[in-house]
Amino acid sequence: MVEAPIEDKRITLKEAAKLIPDGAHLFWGGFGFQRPPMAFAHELVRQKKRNLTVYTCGSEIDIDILSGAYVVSRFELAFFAIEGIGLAPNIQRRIREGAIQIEDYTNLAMALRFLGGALGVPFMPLKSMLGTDLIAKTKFRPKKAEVITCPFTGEKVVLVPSVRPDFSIVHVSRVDREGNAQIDGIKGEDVEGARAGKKVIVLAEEIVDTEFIRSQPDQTAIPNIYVNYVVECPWGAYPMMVYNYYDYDMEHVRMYYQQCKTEEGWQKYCEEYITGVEDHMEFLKKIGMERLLKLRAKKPFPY
Amino acid sequence: MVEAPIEDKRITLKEAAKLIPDGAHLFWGGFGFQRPPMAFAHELVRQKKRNLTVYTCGSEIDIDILSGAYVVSRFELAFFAIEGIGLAPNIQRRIREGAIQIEDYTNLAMALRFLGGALGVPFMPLKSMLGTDLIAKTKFRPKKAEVITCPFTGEKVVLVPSVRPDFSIVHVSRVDREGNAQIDGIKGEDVEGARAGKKVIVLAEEIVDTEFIRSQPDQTAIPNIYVNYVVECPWGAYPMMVYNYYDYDMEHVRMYYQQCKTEEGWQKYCEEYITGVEDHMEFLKKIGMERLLKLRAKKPFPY
Amino acid sequence: MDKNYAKLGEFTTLELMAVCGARAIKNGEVVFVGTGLPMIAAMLAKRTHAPNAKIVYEAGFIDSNAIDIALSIADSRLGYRASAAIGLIETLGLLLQGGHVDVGFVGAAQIDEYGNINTTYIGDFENPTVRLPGSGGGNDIVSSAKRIVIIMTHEKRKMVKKLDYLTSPGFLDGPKAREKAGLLGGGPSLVVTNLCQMDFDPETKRIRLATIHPGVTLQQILDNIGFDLIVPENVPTTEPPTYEELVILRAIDPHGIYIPRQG
Amino acid sequence: MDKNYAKLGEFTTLELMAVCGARAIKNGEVVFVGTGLPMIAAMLAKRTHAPNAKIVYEAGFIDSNAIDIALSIADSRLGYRASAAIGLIETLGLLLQGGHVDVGFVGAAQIDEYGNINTTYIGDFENPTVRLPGSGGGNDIVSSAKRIVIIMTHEKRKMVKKLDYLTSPGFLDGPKAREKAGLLGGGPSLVVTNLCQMDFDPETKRIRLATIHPGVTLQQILDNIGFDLIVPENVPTTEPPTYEELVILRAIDPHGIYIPRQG
Repeated sequence: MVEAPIEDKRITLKEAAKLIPDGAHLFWGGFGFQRPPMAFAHELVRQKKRNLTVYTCGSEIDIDILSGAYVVSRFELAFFAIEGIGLAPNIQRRIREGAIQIEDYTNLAMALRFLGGALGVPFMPLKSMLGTDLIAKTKFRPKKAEVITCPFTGEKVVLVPSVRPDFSIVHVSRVDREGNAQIDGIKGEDVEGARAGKKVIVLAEEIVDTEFIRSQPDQTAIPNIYVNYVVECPWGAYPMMVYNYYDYDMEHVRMYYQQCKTEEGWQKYCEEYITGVEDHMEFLKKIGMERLLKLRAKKPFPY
Repeated sequence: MVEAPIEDKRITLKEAAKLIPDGAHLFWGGFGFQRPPMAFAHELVRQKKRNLTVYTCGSEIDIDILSGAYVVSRFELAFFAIEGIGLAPNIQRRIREGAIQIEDYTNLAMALRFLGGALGVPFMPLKSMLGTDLIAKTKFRPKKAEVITCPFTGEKVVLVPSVRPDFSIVHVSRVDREGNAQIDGIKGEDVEGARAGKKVIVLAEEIVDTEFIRSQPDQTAIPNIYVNYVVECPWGAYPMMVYNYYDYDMEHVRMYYQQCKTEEGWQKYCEEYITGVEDHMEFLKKIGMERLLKLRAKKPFPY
Repeated sequence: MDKNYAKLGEFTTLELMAVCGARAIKNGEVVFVGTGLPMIAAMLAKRTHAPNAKIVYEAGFIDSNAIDIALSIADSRLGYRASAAIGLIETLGLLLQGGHVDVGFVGAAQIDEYGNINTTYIGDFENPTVRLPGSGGGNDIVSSAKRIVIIMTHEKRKMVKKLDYLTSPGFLDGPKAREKAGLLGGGPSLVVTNLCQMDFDPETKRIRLATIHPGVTLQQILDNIGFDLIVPENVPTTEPPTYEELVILRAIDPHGIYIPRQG
Repeated sequence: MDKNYAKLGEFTTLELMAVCGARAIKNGEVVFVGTGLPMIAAMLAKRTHAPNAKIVYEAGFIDSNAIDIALSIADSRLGYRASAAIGLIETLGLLLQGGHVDVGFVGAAQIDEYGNINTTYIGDFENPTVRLPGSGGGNDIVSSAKRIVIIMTHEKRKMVKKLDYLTSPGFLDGPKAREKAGLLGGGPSLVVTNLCQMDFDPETKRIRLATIHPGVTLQQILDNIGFDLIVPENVPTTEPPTYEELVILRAIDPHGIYIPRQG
């Protein structure tokens, strides 16, 4: 009788980013301030990736950084801003320069597009977007959405095209070496998005033993079958938050927002915190242990 | 400042069954041997309900009992049998008598029909059923499924009509008085089915304090907003199983199967275990505490 | 019951707006809100007249009982004593589009006289002056909630005859237009601004003055609006906050994150 | 490697069928199975040549490592050391229709020469002799898995020229028919019976004899089939179980629930 060797899908953050070719299409996980793949965004900037297309519901500093550094040229999304503070500063400038195009959907439409891709069907139906410019106006998709008459009820239904990006990038609570991932708290659209990608890279706050996962299989949010690569990436969403792990660093977020209002400010931020540091660990050292430890979630609160 | 009074949605099994009028349409939860609403089936038989339409993926003794007692006249489903043993004996007879009609779908089609109903859209797309009699032949639905050409890819896609039954009946692991339900182990199609019903009755192995639920909100499978009634119903799936609670009683299941091969045998079973006992508690007493306690799950196994 | 109303000068305009929002929520209702003033309004409602209101945040928090102010709709703070923490398809799809949401709160960069909303572009679609955040879940909420409360500042450039971009559907071009378009929800029912409250004429579906905030004149309202507002004969003054409401409100946001303390 | 094959009489036909099923699974593959023989076959594969095969059961158990025999596809036993326990849309929708399943195992009450399957009615659709269990997830599996293994008993009334009802799509009416119908999966690749193994001719998509079980004659096979079987010139004998396979197989089902002990 044969014991199954545990598959080891672990690679480094650098190796993970190297997998993404220029021009690739990515599902980008996290929602709002929760679990954005921030460290992965930094590494894509360090490796000077270009011309990516990013699919997401609503994202914030993470995609603003990708925009500022000219990593992404197209977005299909529903929302971007720095919530509670203001408009995302780099995206504004890059749109004015013509360096970025955005195809607008709603959050539900995007989440369903990921579900449709994951389900292997070419579209999903929904009842949003009807009667609005979200259907009437398109930027670059030849067919952005179709309104059809339901063959059963006669009512109008919108079909939105499914998405199967080249890679799905998600940042989770914990994962084992085989790629079985748990996500604490809200899942946003990561459950669907992680299943939509042709290849899936899971970044996690911590790597846990596979027996821990297998002792509670109903806690698995993303099973190993979908996952190609696993990256251990503690504090990988900083300065944003991870449920049960750490809070956001509003001081850093506000500093980012203020400084990036000008191109020079953004260049300075990028040099100081991204391109000027060797890797994610050096970034964390720059932020400083004291600051990070203060942000740890205070049980029983998840923040 | 006002403290929110906890809403109390608890009713008895008898009261819950009384809510179902003759001719009602039900989503029927559980899958295979896992968490069927068996006690609810018994009570529907005791109350002599008639002419119900039941929507489910795959069910077993529970719907065979509903068929034997002439409670259900129409099913829309994918599978019925007593797995590992044989064909469901009562359903066979009732079909031959013309007392029951079945509209056939696949398990995925039924699960998606519940998801569609829950999502408020009139259909869902899928890639099963193509080229087969599941599309070509219908029993009673004027429009069972439609094959369309995808406006984005040109490929063929099947649309199946969504289901919004009058009631959804689900048996879960635990629930609080407000209706927040947790389900251990597999969920089958209960997550979608519980959200599809116009009214939802949740039966549970145990009622827990709402603070227990609210201390771990990411464990909630069915939030209170969807739920209208809550019924405490320990051993409510016996002789089938509930993950982490108890195993099936194969001796009883085999006895049922053997005895119900004849109409007389079924009538005897029905009288002895269902109509001849006052309620679920009397049924459990008839089975006997010794027998039940032996079936309890042996931790760390969920069975 | 005699209400103990605060006097002009004892509350800020933002406080009044939050109180107006809270009063639009009935007890037991399912309320879909975002961060900012709507969150404060919903928290206030739950702590006053609507303790059994259920607050839903689109990131996945359902029946939230947050005790700390959140900066993001996905903020872990919103998970405190929630019924459930799931995801976007749950909240925007199953709960909202599934027909369970009574009232949704949204903001607007522009609205027109039918309550249509723009949160996407200012200026030309091809060469916009400002690119706004986009729909997010806004279009989903306005499409499918039974009624909608819009909270925004009252400015001529924001209340326009023609939107630069129609992000979320009010009554579109008038009566029956929502039904014809296939929309599920009831459409906008209330607009709360810093000057007044407005509702919608049931016949024409056009926006109509409902109450004027204490200390504000009709002329101020008309001077700051870019479309023809329906003005009924007798427009009452907006019911001011009670002292109780103010005390609770200030306890909700003690650091003045969304409602800065009066200067 | 020299294989240590068991001799005729040392194994039962059901044991041979389980071994044939196991050998159809490659290491690392995602395998969709039901209860009964396919479950035993998949468990045997995992304990012999395919330790990293991932067994999926449609009720929601993914990458199961069950150590006890399950009677239901939703049996809690299947949750033992699984990667995940979720639900039907996960397994049949996201995993299977999503394109992640390499091989699916199904049974059949009837098949025709193109590998089309009936598990719904015997007799007339309006007045059937027997109402079978129906598709369950069978049609979903046969529609979308990359390849399909059918396990069934070899009887004339089961291998028919025309099905009473077409539940699950083989190659429909021949080459390119699956593609024309819009189906995603690769279709049937192997039929394991108590007499032989059959595969499908790549040109005509018709069923073809592949191997004959030890002790069985070609005539027996032809006598028990209701359609024209393609018989190649040299048909090898089915590779018998090894002693190692038999020992492991008997340990998997020690009480003979699905594979009764030799009488």
